[in-house]
Amino acid sequence: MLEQQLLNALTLGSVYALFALGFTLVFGVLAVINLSHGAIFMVGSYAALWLVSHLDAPLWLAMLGAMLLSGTLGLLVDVLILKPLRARNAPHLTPMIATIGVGIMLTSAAQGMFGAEVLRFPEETLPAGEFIVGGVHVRALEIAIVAIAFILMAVLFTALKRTQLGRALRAIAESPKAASLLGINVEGLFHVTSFVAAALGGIAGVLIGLDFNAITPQMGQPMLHKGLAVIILGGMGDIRGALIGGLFLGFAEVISKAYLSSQMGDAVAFGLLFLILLVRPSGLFGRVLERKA
Amino acid sequence: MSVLLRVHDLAVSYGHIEAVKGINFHLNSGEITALVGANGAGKSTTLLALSGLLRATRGTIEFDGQDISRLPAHQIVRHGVVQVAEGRAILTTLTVAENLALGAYTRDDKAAIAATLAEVYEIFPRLKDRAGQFAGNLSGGEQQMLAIGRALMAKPKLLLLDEPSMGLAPLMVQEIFRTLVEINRKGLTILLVEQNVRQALKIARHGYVIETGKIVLADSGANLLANPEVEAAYLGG
Amino acid sequence: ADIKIGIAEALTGGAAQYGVAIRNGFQLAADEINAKGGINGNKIALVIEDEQAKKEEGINVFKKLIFQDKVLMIFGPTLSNSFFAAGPVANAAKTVVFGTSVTANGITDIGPYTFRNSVMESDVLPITVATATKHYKLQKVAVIYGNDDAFTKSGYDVFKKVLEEQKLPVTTTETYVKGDVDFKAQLTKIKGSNPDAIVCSCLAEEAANIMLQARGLGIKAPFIGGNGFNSPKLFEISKLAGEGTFVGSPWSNTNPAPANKAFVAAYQQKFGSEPNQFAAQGYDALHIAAAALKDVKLSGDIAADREALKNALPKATINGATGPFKFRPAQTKTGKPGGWDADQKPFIYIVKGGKFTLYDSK
Amino acid sequence: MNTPQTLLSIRNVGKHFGGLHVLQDVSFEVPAGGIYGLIGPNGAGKTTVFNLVTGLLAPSSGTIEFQGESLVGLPPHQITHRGIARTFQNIRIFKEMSLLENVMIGMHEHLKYGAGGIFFNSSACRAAEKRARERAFELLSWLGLEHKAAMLADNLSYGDQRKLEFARALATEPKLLLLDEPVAGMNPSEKTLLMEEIINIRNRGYGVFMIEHDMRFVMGLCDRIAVLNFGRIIAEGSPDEVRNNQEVIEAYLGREEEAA
Amino acid sequence: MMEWFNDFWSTYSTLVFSVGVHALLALSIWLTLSCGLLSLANAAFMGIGAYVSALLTLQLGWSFPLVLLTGGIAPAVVALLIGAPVLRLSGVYLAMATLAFGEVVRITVLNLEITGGPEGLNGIPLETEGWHIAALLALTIYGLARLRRSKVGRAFEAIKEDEVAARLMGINVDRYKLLAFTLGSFIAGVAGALNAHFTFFISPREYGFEAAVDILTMAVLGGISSLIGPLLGSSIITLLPELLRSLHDYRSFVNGAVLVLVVLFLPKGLWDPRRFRKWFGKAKGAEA
Ligand SMILES: Nc1ncnc2c1ncn2[C@@H]1O[C@H](COP(=O)(O)OP(=O)(O)OP(=O)(O)O)[C@@H](O)[C@H]1O
Ligand SMILES: Nc1ncnc2c1ncn2[C@@H]1O[C@H](COP(=O)(O)OP(=O)(O)OP(=O)(O)O)[C@@H](O)[C@H]1O
Ligand SMILES: CC(C)C[C@H](N)C(=O)O
Ligand SMILES: [Mg+2]
Ligand SMILES: [Mg+2]
Repeated sequence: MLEQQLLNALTLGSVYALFALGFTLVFGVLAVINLSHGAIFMVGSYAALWLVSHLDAPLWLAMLGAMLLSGTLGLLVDVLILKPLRARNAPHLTPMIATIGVGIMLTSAAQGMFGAEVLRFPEETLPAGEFIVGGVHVRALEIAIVAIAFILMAVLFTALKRTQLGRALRAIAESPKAASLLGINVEGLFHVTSFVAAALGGIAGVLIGLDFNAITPQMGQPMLHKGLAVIILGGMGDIRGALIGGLFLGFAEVISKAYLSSQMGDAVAFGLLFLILLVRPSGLFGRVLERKA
Repeated sequence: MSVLLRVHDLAVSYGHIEAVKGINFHLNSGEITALVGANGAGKSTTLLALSGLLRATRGTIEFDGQDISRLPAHQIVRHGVVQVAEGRAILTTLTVAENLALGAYTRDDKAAIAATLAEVYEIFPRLKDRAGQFAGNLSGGEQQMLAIGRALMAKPKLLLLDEPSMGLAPLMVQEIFRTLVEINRKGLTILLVEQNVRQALKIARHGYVIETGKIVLADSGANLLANPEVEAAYLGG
Repeated sequence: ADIKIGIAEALTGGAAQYGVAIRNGFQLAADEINAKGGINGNKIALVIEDEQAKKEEGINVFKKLIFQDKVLMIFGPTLSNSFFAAGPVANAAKTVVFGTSVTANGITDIGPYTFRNSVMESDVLPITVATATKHYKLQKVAVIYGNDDAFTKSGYDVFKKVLEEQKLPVTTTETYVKGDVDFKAQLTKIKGSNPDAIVCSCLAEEAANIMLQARGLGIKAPFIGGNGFNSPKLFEISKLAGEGTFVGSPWSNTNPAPANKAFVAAYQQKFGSEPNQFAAQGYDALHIAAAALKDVKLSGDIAADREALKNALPKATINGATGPFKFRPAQTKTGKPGGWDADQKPFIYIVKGGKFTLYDSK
Repeated sequence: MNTPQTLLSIRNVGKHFGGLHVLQDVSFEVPAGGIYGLIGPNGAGKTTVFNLVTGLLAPSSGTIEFQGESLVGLPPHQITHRGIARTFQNIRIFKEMSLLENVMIGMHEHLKYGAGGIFFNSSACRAAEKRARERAFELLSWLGLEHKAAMLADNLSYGDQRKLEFARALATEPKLLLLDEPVAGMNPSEKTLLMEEIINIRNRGYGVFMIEHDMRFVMGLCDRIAVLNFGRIIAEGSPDEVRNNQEVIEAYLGREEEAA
Repeated sequence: MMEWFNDFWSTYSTLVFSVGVHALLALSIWLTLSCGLLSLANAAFMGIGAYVSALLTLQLGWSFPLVLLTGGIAPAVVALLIGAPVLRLSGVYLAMATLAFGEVVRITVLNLEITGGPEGLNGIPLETEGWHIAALLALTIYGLARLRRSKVGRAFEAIKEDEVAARLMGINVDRYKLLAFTLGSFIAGVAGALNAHFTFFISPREYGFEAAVDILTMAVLGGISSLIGPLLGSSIITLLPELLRSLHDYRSFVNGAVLVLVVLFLPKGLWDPRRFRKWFGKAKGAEA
């Protein structure tokens, strides 16, 4: 059973990581805890579902559409709400509150359009295929999720680590003013980041919607909570952190469910997070500046 | 001598306090110009307006024949106007090398960038020693070197310096002024805001004296240096 | 005059998928009753409010309905949690409060003005489990339930007692919490314990996934479900995964009784979707109230009318979408006078070909 | 070894960050009632010395004593309570507070009233607050900032921010005042003014220990000067001794400065 | 007229009570925020207060004042215990650690026998009266207003702006942080106790992540530069859904939209003294 549980942990961890990816990107660059990320994730799910069931779109096209729609939403949130807030020198918690409002709007709009009941992807859209390797049951969808999580992470990581763009984003994250003095188009990069992050949220919504099989207007809410834990654990804005944090949470949960008690899954996960923060106050990958004065 | 930058009737306010009250001045291409004045006179405010971080409430800023007073900061940098800001604006969570690399954000010729980097390291060997360290952990003077070095990385047409000698050791101050003269000789136009008025006026072709938001004196550097009023107010007798 | 009846259901928020269906049931019933000329000539006017499945909101809505809209009685709220908060308000104001979906123990302990037509799990599960045990010759079962929800937890408590009484050993008991995206850890453990069946006290959204993921892990054991499984949609989608599942319910869409057929058809026509048990119970509940109101002379004095309704309601019986219905007095723990619970015999269904089929025990 | 005249004594202090040795075997003594200077090239470790003395960093080795008592291991606020105050090289005033409040923060420890006093607005509490406000005004006017007392500190120009930081440090009523480049960013006439203030402070019996790159200022003010280079003390003595030390000239002063 | 009032009060008393309790909660988080601490443990503290007080009422039949007091003390003791390690964290990391703590509390309550697990505690007698809430709220406001104007308030503000500089001004930063945290937890606990005794029922679900975020929203929406902000914010957040009730299906959409618009046009919160001042001076020029 151990092998199966490890696989379970890997998938769950990847699911968390996938969600956290866009979340941490916005956090890292815009320094905003975007609490509408859960709702944007949900929109991704519904968008793909609609494309599949109303337009008979193939899954890959539906994914693309979902990314486009949620990305656009993210961009709109940035242009219409976050940008004016930046221009007005809003205190740092204000944008977060605005995104709560956005989340509420999107959730109730989704309920208005699709109803409150649980929806599912038609069975034939699910990537078929199931293997048994050494007693371990593996579904194609799970492989897809793990693979996509790792690939996206790797792409994003190298894009940000090795390039001028990555440095620019980190510069913006620290000080938009200083960055603009270097010729960095701060607003432009904020927009791009918002789009990409939301699009990542959208694709996460599709994949998890496929896997979890229960699409509801509220589906983003619990993910938000876990996602927040993941990005903090990983260290804010750190792409690697999102993956490691996600996997960590996944493993902590699965292992404690499997070997302690399933009652304790979340308690163990959050208890560990709590303890880790006490030991590493900036998360696993958070960078610490020592200089005091 | 052509005019590189012409400022006409520039006014800047913080809320309803007008810190710069309609000033006129110009910078000749290839020259060092000094802007001096007491604390709170409006020097930094002027520079911030030039680089687009503050919006002018009135007036125009013409750079190379083009009005840049409405452009966002990052586009002004692309025009070649680069500022070393007061308080340095270094990126503390990035390493020294990363800060320098970002200085060249608007350029893309890799070889040329590497050459500039070598030059900067030559001027400030200390930065090379500390290349991998978080900029936030640098000493005050090292941060100042980084700020200047980073501005040079952009290969600017016009360099705006806000108190570059602040926090530098005497030897280093001499070094900085020597460097400024040198890069100016290679054709770079410089606007220098300094509290080290004597040194600044020594190397400046022209100088402006600003008091409570207004320009009260404009003359050649040498004349200002000899001016008894300036002597009394800024050179400390 | 119109008879004002308050409906307080969760129309938005986490329980909206139930609340909306329940509201639909009420609207359907009200339309039917009014189309037939109302009750003794009085039309029913529903005052519908959203209680968002939040307890304060439940209380606020109840107070608004009672004191401002001056409704004769209130149906709702959707979840037991909200009922525990809002119920006492109505009871104290001497106004009938009638739950149609609340199955937790102790709901009708609140007082003599509390009613429900939702059948308690303790009335359903013993029969479900016994039937399944016999059918599958079960030796041992595993249990999984949601442990952060009043309804799934109290369902589990009943299951636990029933399994003890029927001497069916439990291989392992697993839990999950609302919003969990993945049950494979628990299911893997269950698989390792090798049960003959899996007993599941879950809400519909998790149930489907639990079944699907169980099959994904190669678990062959059938499921035994509680109240939360009573959604035909669930099995449509989980198709073969849910095959062989046993559920007990006062209602099924395939129940051929004419009252039910008429209900299902009318619902589908009006809302363009299939009804579920919760809609059926809402629909029946209004008919039960209507039956009681036939015998009540409305005086126009709201306090007197509310009292009269409270006295008439326990005697009401109907034969509705959920079959024959009558009330029975609640057995309160304290011995104080309580309200009224449903006295209804559940049907046992087995899922075949993705559909509920009435179980035939021969 | 500890003569009563020694206020602060630093002995064999070393400090490293990972493999980077910033201070090595640094020893010197700051006498009471004088002005002591610490100079040296950028990155020599001067600010680090201040950080060690004020408890923001812990020394890797060596001892630091103030009035004969060890400071090592004490939290910063207790070091302040013992009578050491400082200003920062990168100004750190409370920007969202008024100038007056900034200075009153410095008096925190000297406001003696408790929870009851706060809640019931006792006369003791009112009186203490009033006295503190007056004293704060006094300090502000000393530095020529009294007319800006109600302004937010953020709106001050750089030079004024330095002065405010100065007033705030004095408000803690220190026995020893550590100044990290107090005149950086000031023009010569302001420097002259500040020089007078510092002499004033010294005359009132405070000890002053400062880091400064302005040689006219340092040489004109300090009784004794220590010179740090690459984390080591390379010279210590009177301004004249230091000024003429060949090593100091090469590492720090340069030759032109002599002429300037 | 009298009858109208009676009806009004019968209908809306709970709402008014909720405004008061939410105001207390908003003030409790304001207190920590005023010290620069983004602590989201207040929902959990409220829950501890609610459970402890409800259990004392139900099981031991303690008198209400005593129950309220204990409802505040219990979370304060917990805050004291976790304060020292937790308060070394800053910013979002503190937020997350406190959220995680809240989660652990919630799950513990969920799995305890005595708390009724997920089914919560029901049948809690109605003890809270309007004047209780009014009096405690008034006392809290008064106390916090005094605190703000004292050296303690100044110390909080200094810590919020620059912890290192505050330390060097002789302020025992750790102690003051702990004070803010503990006092905040006390207020939140009392709020929880009050709430438990007019809603008949409590369950673990009410004290989770969403509640924590709600409390923060109230304070930030109102503006945290003064005490009035949290009061305004909690009133709006509590009353808005009621005011929008007639919109039915569009209610929560509009609710969300209002939240966005308020924040957009009043980014520093509803109550922003500096904005008021600006309205009277002429505003010209802006930072780019
Ligand atoms: N952010 C601000 N808000 C309000 N007023 C400001 C702000 N920044 C500067 N000021 C005011 O504007 C005036 C000019 O300030 P500025 O910083 O330009 O002076 P400066 O000449 O650079 O002085 P210094 O030599 O001290 O750096 C000063 O009176 C100052 O108080
Ligand atoms: N936390 C740290 N981590 C790594 N290096 C550090 C740290 N703090 C300081 N340093 C290094 O220690 C050296 C000494 O720094 P310090 O600030 O004491 O210099 P300083 O003498 O005050 O210089 P300046 O005159 O430029 O202010 C510098 O080279 C700096 O880069
Ligand atoms: C809608 C239903 C799932 C509600 C559930 N029976 C309860 O009592 O809470
Ligand atoms: Mg300046
Ligand atoms: Mg220094």
